[in-house]
Amino acid sequence: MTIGILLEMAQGERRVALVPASCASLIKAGHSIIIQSGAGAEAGFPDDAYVQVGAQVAARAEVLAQAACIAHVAVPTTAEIGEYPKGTSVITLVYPKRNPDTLAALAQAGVSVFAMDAMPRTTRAQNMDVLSSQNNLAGYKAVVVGANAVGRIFPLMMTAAGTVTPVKMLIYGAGVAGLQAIATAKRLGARVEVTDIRPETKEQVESLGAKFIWVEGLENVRIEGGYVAGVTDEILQKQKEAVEKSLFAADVVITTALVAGGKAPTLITAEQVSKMKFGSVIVDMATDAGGNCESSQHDTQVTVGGVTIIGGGNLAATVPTHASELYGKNVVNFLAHIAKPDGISFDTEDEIIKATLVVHNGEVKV
Amino acid sequence: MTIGILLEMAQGERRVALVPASCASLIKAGHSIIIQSGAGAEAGFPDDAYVQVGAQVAARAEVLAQAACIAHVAVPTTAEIGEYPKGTSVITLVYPKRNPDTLAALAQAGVSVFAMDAMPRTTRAQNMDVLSSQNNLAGYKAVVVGANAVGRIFPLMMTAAGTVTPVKMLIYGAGVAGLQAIATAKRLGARVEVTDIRPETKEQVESLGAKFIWVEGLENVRIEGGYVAGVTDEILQKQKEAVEKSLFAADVVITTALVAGGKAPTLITAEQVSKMKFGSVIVDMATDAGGNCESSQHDTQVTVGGVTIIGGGNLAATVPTHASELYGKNVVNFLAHIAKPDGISFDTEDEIIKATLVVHNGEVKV
Amino acid sequence: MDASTLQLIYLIVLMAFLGVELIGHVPSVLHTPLMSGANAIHGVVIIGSIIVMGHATDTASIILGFAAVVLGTLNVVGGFVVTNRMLEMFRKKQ
Amino acid sequence: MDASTLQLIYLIVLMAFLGVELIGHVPSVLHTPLMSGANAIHGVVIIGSIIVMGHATDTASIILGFAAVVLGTLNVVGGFVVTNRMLEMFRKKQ
Amino acid sequence: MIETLLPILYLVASVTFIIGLKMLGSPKSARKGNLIAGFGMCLAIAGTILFHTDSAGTHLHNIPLILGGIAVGTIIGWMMAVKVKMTAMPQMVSFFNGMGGACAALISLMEYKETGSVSAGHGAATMAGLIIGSISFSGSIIAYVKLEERMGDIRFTGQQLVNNGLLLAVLIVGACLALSALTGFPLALLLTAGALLFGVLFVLPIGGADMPVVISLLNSFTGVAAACGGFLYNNMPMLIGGILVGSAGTLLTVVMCKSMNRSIWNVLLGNFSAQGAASGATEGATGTVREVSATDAAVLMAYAKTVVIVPGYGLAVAQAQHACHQLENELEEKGVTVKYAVHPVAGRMPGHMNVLLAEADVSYDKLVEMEEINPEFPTTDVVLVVGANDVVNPAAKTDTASPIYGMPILDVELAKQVIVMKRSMKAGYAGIENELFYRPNTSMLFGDAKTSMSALVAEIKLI
Amino acid sequence: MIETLLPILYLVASVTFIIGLKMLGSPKSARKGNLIAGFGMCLAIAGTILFHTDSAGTHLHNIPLILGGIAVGTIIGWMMAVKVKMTAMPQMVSFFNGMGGACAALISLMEYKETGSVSAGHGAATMAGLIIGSISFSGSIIAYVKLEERMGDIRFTGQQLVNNGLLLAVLIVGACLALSALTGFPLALLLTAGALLFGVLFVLPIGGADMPVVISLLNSFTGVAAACGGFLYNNMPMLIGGILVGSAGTLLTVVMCKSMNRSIWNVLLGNFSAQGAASGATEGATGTVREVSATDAAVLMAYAKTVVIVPGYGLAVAQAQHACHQLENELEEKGVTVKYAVHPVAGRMPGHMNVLLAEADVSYDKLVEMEEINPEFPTTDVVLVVGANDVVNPAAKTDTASPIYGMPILDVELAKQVIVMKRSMKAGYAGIENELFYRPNTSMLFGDAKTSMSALVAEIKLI
Ligand SMILES: NC(=O)c1ccc[n+]([C@@H]2O[C@H](COP(=O)([O-])OP(=O)(O)OC[C@H]3O[C@@H](n4cnc5c(N)ncnc54)[C@H](OP(=O)(O)O)[C@@H]3O)[C@@H](O)[C@H]2O)c1
Ligand SMILES: NC(=O)c1ccc[n+]([C@@H]2O[C@H](COP(=O)([O-])OP(=O)(O)OC[C@H]3O[C@@H](n4cnc5c(N)ncnc54)[C@H](OP(=O)(O)O)[C@@H]3O)[C@@H](O)[C@H]2O)c1
Ligand SMILES: NC(=O)c1ccc[n+]([C@@H]2O[C@H](COP(=O)([O-])OP(=O)(O)OC[C@H]3O[C@@H](n4cnc5c(N)ncnc54)[C@H](O)[C@@H]3O)[C@@H](O)[C@H]2O)c1
Ligand SMILES: NC(=O)c1ccc[n+]([C@@H]2O[C@H](COP(=O)([O-])OP(=O)(O)OC[C@H]3O[C@@H](n4cnc5c(N)ncnc54)[C@H](O)[C@@H]3O)[C@@H](O)[C@H]2O)c1
Repeated sequence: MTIGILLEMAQGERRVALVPASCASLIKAGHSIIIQSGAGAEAGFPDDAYVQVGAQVAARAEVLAQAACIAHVAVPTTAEIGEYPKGTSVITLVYPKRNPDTLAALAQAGVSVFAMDAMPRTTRAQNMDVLSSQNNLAGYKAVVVGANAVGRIFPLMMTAAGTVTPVKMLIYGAGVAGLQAIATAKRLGARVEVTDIRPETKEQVESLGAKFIWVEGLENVRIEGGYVAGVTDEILQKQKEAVEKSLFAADVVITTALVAGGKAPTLITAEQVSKMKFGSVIVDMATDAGGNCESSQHDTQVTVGGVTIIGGGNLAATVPTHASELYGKNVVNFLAHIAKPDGISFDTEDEIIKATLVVHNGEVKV
Repeated sequence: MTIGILLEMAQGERRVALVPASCASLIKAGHSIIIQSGAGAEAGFPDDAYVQVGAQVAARAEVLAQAACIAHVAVPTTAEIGEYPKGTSVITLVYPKRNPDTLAALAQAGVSVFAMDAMPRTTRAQNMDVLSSQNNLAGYKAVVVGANAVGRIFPLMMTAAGTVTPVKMLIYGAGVAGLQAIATAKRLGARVEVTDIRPETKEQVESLGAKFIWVEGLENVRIEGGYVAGVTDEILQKQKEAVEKSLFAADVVITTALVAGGKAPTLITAEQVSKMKFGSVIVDMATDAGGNCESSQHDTQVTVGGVTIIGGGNLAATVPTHASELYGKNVVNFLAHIAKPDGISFDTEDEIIKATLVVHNGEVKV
Repeated sequence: MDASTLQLIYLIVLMAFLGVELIGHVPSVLHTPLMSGANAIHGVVIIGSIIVMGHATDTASIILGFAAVVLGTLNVVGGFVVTNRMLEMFRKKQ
Repeated sequence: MDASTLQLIYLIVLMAFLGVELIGHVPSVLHTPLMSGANAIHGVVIIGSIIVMGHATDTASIILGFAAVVLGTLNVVGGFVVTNRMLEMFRKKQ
Repeated sequence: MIETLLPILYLVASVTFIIGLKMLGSPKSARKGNLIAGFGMCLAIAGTILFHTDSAGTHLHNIPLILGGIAVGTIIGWMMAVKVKMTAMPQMVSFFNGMGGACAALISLMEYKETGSVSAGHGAATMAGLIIGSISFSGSIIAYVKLEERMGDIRFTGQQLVNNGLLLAVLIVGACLALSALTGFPLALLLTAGALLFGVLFVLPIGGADMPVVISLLNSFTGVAAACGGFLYNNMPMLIGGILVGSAGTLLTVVMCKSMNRSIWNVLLGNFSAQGAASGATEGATGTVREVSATDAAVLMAYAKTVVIVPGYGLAVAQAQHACHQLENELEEKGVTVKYAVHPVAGRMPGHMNVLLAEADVSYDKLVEMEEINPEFPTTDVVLVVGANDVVNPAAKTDTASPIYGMPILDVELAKQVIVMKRSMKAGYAGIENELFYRPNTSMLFGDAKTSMSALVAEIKLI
Repeated sequence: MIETLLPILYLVASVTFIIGLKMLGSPKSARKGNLIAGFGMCLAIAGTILFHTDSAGTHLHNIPLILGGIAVGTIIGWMMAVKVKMTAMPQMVSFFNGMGGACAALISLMEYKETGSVSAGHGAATMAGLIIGSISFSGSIIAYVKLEERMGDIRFTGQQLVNNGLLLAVLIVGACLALSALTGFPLALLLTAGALLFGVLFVLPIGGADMPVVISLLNSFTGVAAACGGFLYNNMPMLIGGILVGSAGTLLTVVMCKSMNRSIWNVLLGNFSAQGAASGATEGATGTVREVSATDAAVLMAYAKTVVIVPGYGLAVAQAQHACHQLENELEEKGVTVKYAVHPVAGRMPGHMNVLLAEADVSYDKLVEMEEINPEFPTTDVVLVVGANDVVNPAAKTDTASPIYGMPILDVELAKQVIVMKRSMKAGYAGIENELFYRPNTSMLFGDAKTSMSALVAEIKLI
């Protein structure tokens, strides 16, 4: 099967769906690769590198014409959807719950779409799980972005010119991104506090040396498939109160809280922002899903009353080299599961195909 | 004595010469403080905080009129020099060797200037040593800036989507900034190699867990007062050869090399840059002194053949809260040494005054 | 109590202390080899059988004595060899 | 060699082993207290002086014996008390 | 001259026993200690044959027969000892111990036949040797047979009563014979039979897992029996060797019980109660779980060539990374090659193990990816699994119904020895049983990983 | 009944000696061990007075006088022992040891006076007790006087020759008397004089720093002398106690020499050569440097209430931060409060110590700034300086000529005990001597900081 790679057209997207190493694996598995010239450049992979592993470098139109399957990263833009020849399979991020319009457009274009982000969070599917691989990098990067923006250094230092106190950090959400953010912030020497509403995260947070802010009644939160099932407003209110002291003392705040693909919960109100420390920084990683902070704006930085709020929806794209490497590996593993050299299987008996195949035969499946 | 603090006018300067805590110490020592409204805002210290410790907040003109001594951070701009009333003492960074014109202008303005950067690097003067306190922060920040710019994450990670290899970092110069950069990069998980031409830095570098690149003949380099005395071109050439392999493999390069206040040595040529890894990043911390990298530009970021080169001359100013705290403490210690409540001593018998008093009685002293 | 018996009692008490002192802190992997080594040492009972055999005159005694010597030897030889084999694993790696 | 002497020799050899075994791994801060404690123990020589004194009849012997008892007691009492004082520092903190 | 040679040889032999036993207590010197004691034994035997005289000064007779007996014993003993499989060692020890007991009993029997009971002391020694030797013999043989698995545990109601009665009878008859209140060789034979029977009944009900303790106890019995012989013949090496083994063996028995967290009484008598069979090994759904002590684990690792550490989420929970790095250092100092096998999904976030190990300053070069380390397991001596579970669960390869089926795992079960550190038999993230824990080459080191790790480090330092 | 009571009391006493000595070997049990041995001693003394009979069955005479003697000895001994200053303990031990030696010598003398030499064995024991007791007495007294600093080292040419000659003469005369080749009480008195003189000459040339070794040696001598008494009277506690002290004392002497890195011969005879005075204490420009072993340092810290660790550049060079954190943990487990005093310029870059300690996961709360910790030093039990030098140099406060004059430093010298870990006496960054190292409350633990630190941790675990 010919797999095509295109230059990503979404704003700020620097990743590429397959890096040379992943192309090599696919070619070994019997597929052929055609890539738009310059598609990997922003991620640090020049055309040469692709040619070396046996991929064919071509113009965009050529790629679109030849590829039976297109490996893609960002949610396809309207322009991109318009280009796809009918019958093409597209493997990409879609976030079906948040982007019904995109889905409809894709269905209309007559393509089959596999949503990498809809991968089941099972042990078996772990090596195809792009949410894990990308959020992990994003969690790291959120700390770096915060460290870059705040007017302080992270670690404690006792020097001849006095003692520099360590940065106080508050992290909302200890999922994949949150945990990596904890680890990175601890490495840099910050004092880290964390809140989440899944009770089992307490142990995980502590296993990384951070402090978990316990909320009364947390033990009753129900979990389904790794995601929070039903969160009462009461508990969210209690959480808000429990973390307020830490929030107002924090120098850097990172929010990562999501609820199973839907709209992100609002965890920091504008009123709370106004009471935060002068000079503090919030990195809101949930802006793609509406944001955890009321004052945050998607992909831009705003300053409100001395507090800098950074909308970091797509931080993985800012470490494109590693992000593409991991994304590519996920795609390779996924293709190994769903495709043979002669084509892709759309057998929805398979749990993984069932979960990811969101558009097929002109129909939206979710 | 009335000490004045002005809003810094140099471009990109976000620090303030005295923070509220330092003002409190000075007031306790019998001085009075007058500060331009908003002078501390960028550094995270609103006017309120100054008022609370007993400082007087006023308009710029008022401060200039009342202060017998002005505590300042950045090298004074022409505009600033023009404002100083004759006879005022100015405590500031000057870098006399690099800025003869500024010195001349200051002398002409009839002010007395203490260059904080000319502080002797003795044990006694350590708590007034702004080069140490500021370069230390800058060294930390250089790594953060590098981490923010590079398309990779620093640590090794073995994940379900494959292994992410750690960033390779090369650091030129293991002075105060270089050592802190090593420590920070190690914390984030990078593999760090270091080059310096003072042989004793080998042990210091290794004490931080990094690898020192030994250069043949290094043991013969002479040191005077902590600075390199005579470096032959031969050894510089040998160094260039010894580090080349590491340079071409590096993902992030930080250069901090200075030679006793003068022009920084050129350590990375444009030709070498062209051979560096696609996607790598150079943070040149010596651009204030001409830069260690031929292709770097002061305070801006350029990309040359896939290599991003960041001119980071004044990185301490990007962590203004902590930087101002430490600078302020240095100034307080310095004033404790040179000033009584009734005024400043210009007694050049004193080693510290002799070294720092660069302009006095209309004369340039260096 | 005569001096000799008294001394014997002291000897026995001291031996008991010494035995306990000697074992002191033994890692438990060595429990079995140690037991086996001790087993070999009490094979010293063979000396008794040799003496008995050496003084035996009637056939019954000779047969019994011979049996005792054989059994004692089994204890000694088997004990030391088995112990040695068990201790093979502690041979230093080269 | 008679049985009693033989046993005495064994006794002495075993004692020597036991003494060495007992000291084994002693931290060097304990060297002085240990020496002092051992010093007190050999004060047991006082028993000899008591026996001698108990059988003494002529004045010279009585005087010498008395001296021996006093000296021996000094050894015993001084030894134990000094040792005890030295060991004060190892009293557990409360 | 000649007559002082034997006492000297005997003294030397006695000293070698002491030194040998001492050296057997440390892994470093144990082999040498065994050889030294063996050498002393040869001296004592040769000396006896060459120089022994009775009070009248006559040398030993029947020398050819004696040498013949020794030759026969040597050949049989040697053959048995070198042929036995490593796994069958304990029963072999038991067997040889029984031989020693029988020998002691025979000596006493012959002594009684020849001289009867000369004095209370002499009689007591004779009877003690006879009774203890007999019990040791028959008990050891039963232990041997049980360990060979040719016999199960036999218990019947009133067993304890029968045992106690028999023992009492044996002791009373023995005392009477010793004090010459009763006399006669047939009675002595009856006594022997009674003692033999007691030995059998004593060991019969005790479970297989407790056998090592029983053997150790019978071992110290034989020591005492040998000492009785020493008393009879005023023979110092027998006395010294016997008592030494008697006291050391008793301590060893107590220590063995302690390391099983039980009292000696519980081991010997606990079998009569229903739950008696509980011991170091636990029967689980899938088989038997073996526990290992920190000391044993330490010795295993210290004498290994290669050790692979498999960190998991438990390492993070216990915050044992620093202790783990220290273990690595200690092992490397002992010449062991140590690597870490990092599974891609170990822990609870990508790179969790990397974060921890970096914090503890473990060199990147020591971390090996799953694909690279898997082929190395068959040649690995010891794998130390630290709080990992799912990532080493063989079910992922075999059990299609398992939720982790298809996930590549670390094939630790191929290594010679696997030591698993965790707090309990509880499941990991995936919530499934792990068959690895029941494998014959796996042993569990239960407890918080940090505590266990520190214990390991301390033990390794002592080796 | 009564006549078996004494042997039992004696046996108990002997056993208490063994147990007491054993317990004296560990800090945890030492006090108890001393009390136990003391208790046994009381039993033995009381038993002797009450129950002792000679072969004829007569009890002891002169009981009032005996009790009087004991009373006198007790009062004097007690007074001396409780009054002596802690620093004068070693000479006190020496004094009491001398008393024991004198006692043994007196017994032998009286025995010889009463009975002469009955047999070779008896004579040998008598003479050995006389000679060894006398040497021990006079030697101990000289050691006592020297430690009280009332006498210096006295050496003259040919001293060794004189000593050896005298010793030979004493031994020959002693042997002759023992074998009855010579007889006569005056000769015995002469022999005593000779032995006393030898004791004096033997100790005279040995340097003050080596006195503990000499005292330990003389201590084991007295033990042997006491054992001779035991042999004379067939008295088991004397024999047991004496030999026990003789063997343990000899080992202790050897161990003490070893911990000074010297052989016992070097200590005893080395004084005749010029460099003989070298010992654990080194004379430096500014005074004497005391070394401390890891074991001692460990005990000091484990029994402290508060320990403050002062890290310096050496910690970084040695990469000892992980081991240091472990030390902290071990100490805290023992109930010791541990803090880190971080000097603002320790290391080679601002925050150097913070970076290291954070890497080792030391809690931020344990790091204390200079201004805060300085007032706490006077109440600190032990300060452990790890590879720091300039930052604890008191010259910064006092010596205006010093390049570091005026720099605020950590006032560690105010603590009760300071232990300094470094590799040598070399200077730090500022290149200047550090007077702290010569203070009386400072001791040096030389070696690479990581190695020393690991040794400390291992030792503390054993306590
Ligand atoms: N890496 C990721 O990105 C990621 C993310 C989410 C989920 N997961 C899943 O997490 C699992 C990871 O496997 P794993 O083997 O690392 O962990 P695991 O299967 O969860 O097992 C961890 C084991 O550690 C033991 N443990 C916990 N605390 C301990 C302590 N203080 N001391 C000693 N042992 C302790 C537990 O047993 P005891 O209770 O008996 O002590 C437990 O069985 C996989 O199933 C993976 O799919 C991974
Ligand atoms: N913090 C800063 O920003 C900065 C910057 C530049 C200079 N300085 C200066 O550096 C000094 C810092 O004081 P400091 O007390 O930390 O250090 P220091 O005075 O330099 O002393 C360090 C000591 O550590 C010992 N050492 C070195 N390696 C060792 C090892 N492997 N194991 C054990 N000991 C070892 C050395 O003694 P041996 O050789 O005998 O082992 C040395 O005396 C001050 O003078 C300060 O002014 C500080
Ligand atoms: N089976 C596997 O091997 C596997 C692989 C990857 C992830 N997972 C699991 O999937 C789950 C989801 O991880 P994710 O990172 O994708 O989560 P996510 O991105 O959906 O959410 C991030 C975090 O925000 C938290 N959150 C939601 N509401 C919150 C609130 N009001 N306040 C604070 N925090 C709030 C969530 O609990 C979660 O921890 C986790 O349990 C993770 O361990 C499992
Ligand atoms: N006495 C004190 O307590 C004290 C206080 C602060 C600093 N110092 C010392 O002052 C000295 C200077 O420190 P700094 O940070 O201000 O130095 P710097 O900023 O002047 O120079 C930075 C580093 O660049 C290095 N360098 C110069 N030429 C180079 C080349 N060709 N290649 C590679 N490296 C090159 C220098 O050796 C130095 O290490 C150091 O020794 C420092 O320890 C001492």
